[in-house]
Amino acid sequence: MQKSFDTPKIVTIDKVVDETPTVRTIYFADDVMSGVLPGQFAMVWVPGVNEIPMSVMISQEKGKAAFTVRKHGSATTELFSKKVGDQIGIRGPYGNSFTIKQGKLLLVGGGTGLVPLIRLVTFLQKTDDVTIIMGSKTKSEVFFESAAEKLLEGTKHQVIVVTEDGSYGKKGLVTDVMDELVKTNKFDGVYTCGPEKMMYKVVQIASTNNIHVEASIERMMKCGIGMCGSCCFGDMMACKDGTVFDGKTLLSNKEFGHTHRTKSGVLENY
Amino acid sequence: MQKSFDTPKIVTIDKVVDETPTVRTIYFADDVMSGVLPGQFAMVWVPGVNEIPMSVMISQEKGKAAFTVRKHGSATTELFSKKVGDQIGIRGPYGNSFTIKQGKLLLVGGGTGLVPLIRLVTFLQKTDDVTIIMGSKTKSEVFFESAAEKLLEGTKHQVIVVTEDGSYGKKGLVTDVMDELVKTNKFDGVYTCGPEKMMYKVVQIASTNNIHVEASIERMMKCGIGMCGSCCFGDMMACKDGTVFDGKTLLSNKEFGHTHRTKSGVLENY
Amino acid sequence: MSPDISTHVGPISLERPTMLASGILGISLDVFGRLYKEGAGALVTKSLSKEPWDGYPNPTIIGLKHGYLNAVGLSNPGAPYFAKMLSQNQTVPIIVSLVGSVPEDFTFMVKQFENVKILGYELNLSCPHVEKVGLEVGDDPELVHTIIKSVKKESKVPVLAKVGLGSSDYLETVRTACDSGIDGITAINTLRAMAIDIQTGRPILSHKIGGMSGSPIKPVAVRCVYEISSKFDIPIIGCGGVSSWEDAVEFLLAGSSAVQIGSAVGEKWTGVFSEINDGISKYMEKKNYKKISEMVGIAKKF
Amino acid sequence: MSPDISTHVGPISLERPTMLASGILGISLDVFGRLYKEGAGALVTKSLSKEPWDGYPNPTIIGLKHGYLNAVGLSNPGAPYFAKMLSQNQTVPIIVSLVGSVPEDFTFMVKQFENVKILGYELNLSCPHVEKVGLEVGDDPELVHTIIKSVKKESKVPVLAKVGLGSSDYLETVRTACDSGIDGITAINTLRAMAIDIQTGRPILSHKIGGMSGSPIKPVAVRCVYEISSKFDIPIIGCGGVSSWEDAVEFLLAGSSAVQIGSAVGEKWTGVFSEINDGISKYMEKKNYKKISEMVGIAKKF
Ligand SMILES: Cc1cc2nc3c(=O)[nH]c(=O)nc-3n(C[C@H](O)[C@H](O)[C@H](O)COP(=O)(O)OP(=O)(O)OC[C@H]3O[C@@H](n4cnc5c(N)ncnc54)[C@H](O)[C@@H]3O)c2cc1C
Ligand SMILES: Cc1cc2nc3c(=O)[nH]c(=O)nc-3n(C[C@H](O)[C@H](O)[C@H](O)COP(=O)(O)OP(=O)(O)OC[C@H]3O[C@@H](n4cnc5c(N)ncnc54)[C@H](O)[C@@H]3O)c2cc1C
Ligand SMILES: Cc1cc2nc3c(=O)[nH]c(=O)nc-3n(C[C@H](O)[C@H](O)[C@H](O)COP(=O)(O)O)c2cc1C
Ligand SMILES: Cc1cc2nc3c(=O)[nH]c(=O)nc-3n(C[C@H](O)[C@H](O)[C@H](O)COP(=O)(O)O)c2cc1C
Ligand code: FES
Ligand code: FES
Repeated sequence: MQKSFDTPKIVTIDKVVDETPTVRTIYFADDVMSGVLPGQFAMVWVPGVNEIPMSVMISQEKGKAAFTVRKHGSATTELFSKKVGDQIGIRGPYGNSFTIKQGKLLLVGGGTGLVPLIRLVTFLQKTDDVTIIMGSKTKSEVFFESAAEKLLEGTKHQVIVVTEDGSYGKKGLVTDVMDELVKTNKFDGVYTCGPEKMMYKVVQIASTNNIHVEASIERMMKCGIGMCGSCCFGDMMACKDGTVFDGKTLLSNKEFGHTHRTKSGVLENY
Repeated sequence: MQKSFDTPKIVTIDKVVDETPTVRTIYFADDVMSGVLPGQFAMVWVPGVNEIPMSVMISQEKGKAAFTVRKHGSATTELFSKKVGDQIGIRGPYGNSFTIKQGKLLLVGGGTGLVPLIRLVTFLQKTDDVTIIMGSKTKSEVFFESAAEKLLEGTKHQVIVVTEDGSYGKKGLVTDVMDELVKTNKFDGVYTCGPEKMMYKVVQIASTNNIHVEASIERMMKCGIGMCGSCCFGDMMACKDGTVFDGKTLLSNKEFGHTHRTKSGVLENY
Repeated sequence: MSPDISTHVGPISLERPTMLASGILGISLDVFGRLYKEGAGALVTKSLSKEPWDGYPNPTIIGLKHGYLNAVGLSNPGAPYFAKMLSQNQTVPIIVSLVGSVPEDFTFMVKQFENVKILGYELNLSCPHVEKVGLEVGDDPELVHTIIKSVKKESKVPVLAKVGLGSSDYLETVRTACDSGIDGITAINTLRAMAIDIQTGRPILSHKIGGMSGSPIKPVAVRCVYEISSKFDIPIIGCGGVSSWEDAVEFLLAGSSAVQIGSAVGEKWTGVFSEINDGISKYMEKKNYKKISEMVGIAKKF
Repeated sequence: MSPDISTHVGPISLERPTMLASGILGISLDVFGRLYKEGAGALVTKSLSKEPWDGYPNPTIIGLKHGYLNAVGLSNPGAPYFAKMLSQNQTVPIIVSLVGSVPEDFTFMVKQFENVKILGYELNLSCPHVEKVGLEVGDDPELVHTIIKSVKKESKVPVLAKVGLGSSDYLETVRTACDSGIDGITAINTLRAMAIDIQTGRPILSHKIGGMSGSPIKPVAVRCVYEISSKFDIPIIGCGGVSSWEDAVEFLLAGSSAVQIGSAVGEKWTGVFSEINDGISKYMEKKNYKKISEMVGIAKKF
């Protein structure tokens, strides 16, 4: 059948990189996906299993893109297990993207929430002063540290790794580190992606300190194109109005940080 | 509903000009139709009556086009009776067009077959030497003489009117005049449109004299877009492969000048 | 004075002739409120069942060369949950879509909404991709009759039936619905269709067969509206492929008193309602129509 | 060695899997010869009736936003005339499409072709816009049964039945056809549809309702081929919206052994057959299929 933007297009995996024991990055060639904006996502068809939303990751090679997937349920586990030569379907890109600010910028990410943030870094200026706080539970779950260092090479920057158990980098939560940083630094913008409770706190801290903040949120996504309603978030749709929202919009949304919907559409607490 | 190329588009008649007691030219505004090539036609919807093929005529005004219609059966009679402000539907343009040659050119037309020829004149060079032979039964049926003269003003040209009864211009058939002309002139190309018996003779004379010749033929046309098959002409379709064919193609087509099809598809002699 | 674009679908009055079709974005009161503010004349909920349904695994919705293909599997949080959510509703004109297999399913659900402010119900007799409900109900005249009778008995608000093209004559379903006292007909649902990925050889939807929506089905939907309005004296809501004001006008001329918009909401986003309302209004002004009802069914005159 | 794109539809062997669909350009032996030379594996004639038919007044065929709408009214020069024309045929693989109301119509016509070289017949049980023939026949299982039985008895060549979506379950028509000894099924015909001009308020076609063809109906046609091939052990020819080799492959994967091309002939002109044949051939090479039959119905495995 004829392909359109919204019809899954089959691509072949041409590289798989282990990031942690449960996180892998899989690479494939695709011109459209190689050019997506930071924060945009694709719907990824794992044939025979499911189709799930995935942030589009960068690749250093032209015309290539990647997904960084954490093993979780059936679809992500199957995706995680894919080998070079295996085929998956992609459609998109969907969603809006982070606004690109300049100056002193703070990126706060947790887990695979780092994907859009790393992509964002490639859109920033060499003259920006970028600080990235990356959080995880423990040392073995840390990834993208060297990727971030490499992208920021030759610029004024700081990559701060935080683990909850202190097994690597600073001990604690990313938001503890952020709390400290905003006391002594004047940031021009904060970007965050990761667990919603974390983002909620990041947005609160930024807003209290009058810093422009944007978060990319996750909701149950079936269509990705503003039809099924499953990603609804207050009176907005995460897939079309988002996934990136600014602090003001987020704090006025009573669902932010508190509730999300299940596959049937029932509201559930975080 | 959304409009496409092949969906009738409603236009409003903004001028009606009597050419003869049974021939009228009706003008309307349409950018696409104002730019068609000589020989191309439109399918003209006369709402409530029929939809018929019509050569697209020129208009001196930018963005306007016209049809010149001879009262015949129900659709042409209804079209002939349309007044300023009335609406008709048009789709197209369809078909190929005359190749534009340069030099000493002969145009031989009869009746409303003059329409594509007059349009052709507007595509010729000021340096061309154009001869038009226009035929009709009798004086009252002569039209486009002054239109042709006006278009050719300031160039080397000749407009020869021929009537069968000799009531105006030369007496006889256009092909008699052509026979004479080719004896004393070296034409670089001949174009013809009109009754098929006439065109058949024109093509024969030109071919015998080794002059490049093109004719625009008429066949029963229902779709105009190469689907219904009603316009079939040998192994070709008049609406898509034509309506313009060159002499060689025409003379190798056993239907040319001899047979055409009825609405049901039965072959009938001319 | 600009034309009056308010309209009536039998006993249902609408400020504007453009409605949100069932299944599109329809799971949250907040979203309904937003779409109403952005121009929709009424909002139809996702089709609700007695219990919450997760629906099918993805892919459930994909784009085609033209239009969309879906087999969502009627995922919804269930009628009781939904009724609770809607109980906070004051001003938003909501029509509750219901799906089920037997009359008791429907009457159970109607009871849930007893004290909830809604405009009416739309019975989904036409979902083409879930077994034992939707079209499989619509194709059974006996069942259609008893379901409508029982819902009409239970309900204090008007009841519409949504029909589609199944494996029986949809006009017979309409006839049965009319005979059973239905207040209006929504036509049509999606057309049963399929897409196969040629690289993997697989049907793309997890459910394999789904329903096609969007511009490709519009000429079929217009035909159905025209046929229904030619044969029955029943208010009609046209649905299927409306994505421009020209499309909406075509449905009104064919005989529907309002239109529902589904796929085009995804395509053009939430501004689509006011865009179409404005287009209809300008068209009416040009044609000198004062009220929507003046143009409904004009195509039948020819 | 390049793949073998010859194929079989039951007893009918085709050099190439792309056929000309009925009703498209199909009134002249010269044209059939040309299209065969240009790549078509077989040519289906216009549906022929006992007597010549003029068809409906124009407009009979118009473009839609996507695809086409037609109500030609089965114009054709009649079976006797056609048989005479085809009696000169030596090498062109022609399938004669027949339309009628009663078994006698069909047997009369089959007699005309007794000594004419043709590949087979295709019974049009599915024209959606002419009263008393086509779908109105296809919707009547009794009639389908007697027509097929009598044609099979009379005919020395294979007989196909062309089905479409009417007001009854088309799968029942297929079942009846299979039970009556049909050699293969062509699916599908056009979908009943309509277009209204919003400036004049008029249905555009003179017949008002017509059949939609072209890319919008492809997902419906693929679904039908998949359903038929899942439920019956009968050779199938897929038809509806084929305009690229990808479309053709999709139909083969769904379960058809060949495809017919209608609207796309008008759209892409006569080169469409070889374009699609080449695409299928390259696809087979890449996927390492040696014969068409290896790919037929693969989608059913999932
Ligand atoms: C915009 C967006 C971008 C994402 N980017 C990434 C990424 O780059 N890397 C990554 O590893 N993960 C990402 N995710 C999360 C990923 O989509 C889910 O982990 C995945 O859908 C789970 O599927 P499963 O079959 O493995 O698990 P399941 O067992 O089906 O579900 C596990 C949990 O995952 C979530 N989930 C399930 N299905 C969906 C769905 N369709 N949409 C959203 N959440 C769902 C639910 O919270 C569920 O409880 C992203 C999610 C969104 C919304
Ligand atoms: C490419 C082309 C360009 C033409 N350009 C002009 C033009 O500029 N001016 C003009 O006056 N006429 C033109 N004609 C002829 C015009 O289309 C017919 O005169 C008209 O269709 C007759 O329709 P009716 O209802 O008036 O007559 P009817 O009574 O229906 O038919 C009268 C005769 O007209 C011919 N005819 C009828 N229907 C068609 C049809 N659909 N297609 C072709 N011929 C038909 C047949 O020979 C028929 O016997 C053109 C025809 C073609 C094919
Ligand atoms: C994703 C999706 C979900 C749908 N869910 C339902 C539903 O739950 N109930 C229903 O009656 N119709 C449902 N439909 C059908 C639509 O309401 C509508 O009838 C159909 O899509 C045609 O309209 P459109 O072309 O404007 O989309 C759904 C359609 C889509 C695309
Ligand atoms: C102008 C036109 C005429 C047709 N005439 C016939 C016909 O006479 N008999 C028939 O069985 N099908 C007829 N059809 C249907 C086609 O054969 C085919 O089934 C349909 O158009 C779908 O294929 P497509 O999408 O490739 O066009 C006709 C279709 C068109 C567009
Ligand atoms: S994922 Fe379907 S509306 Fe957002
Ligand atoms: S007019 Fe229909 S094929 Fe030429």
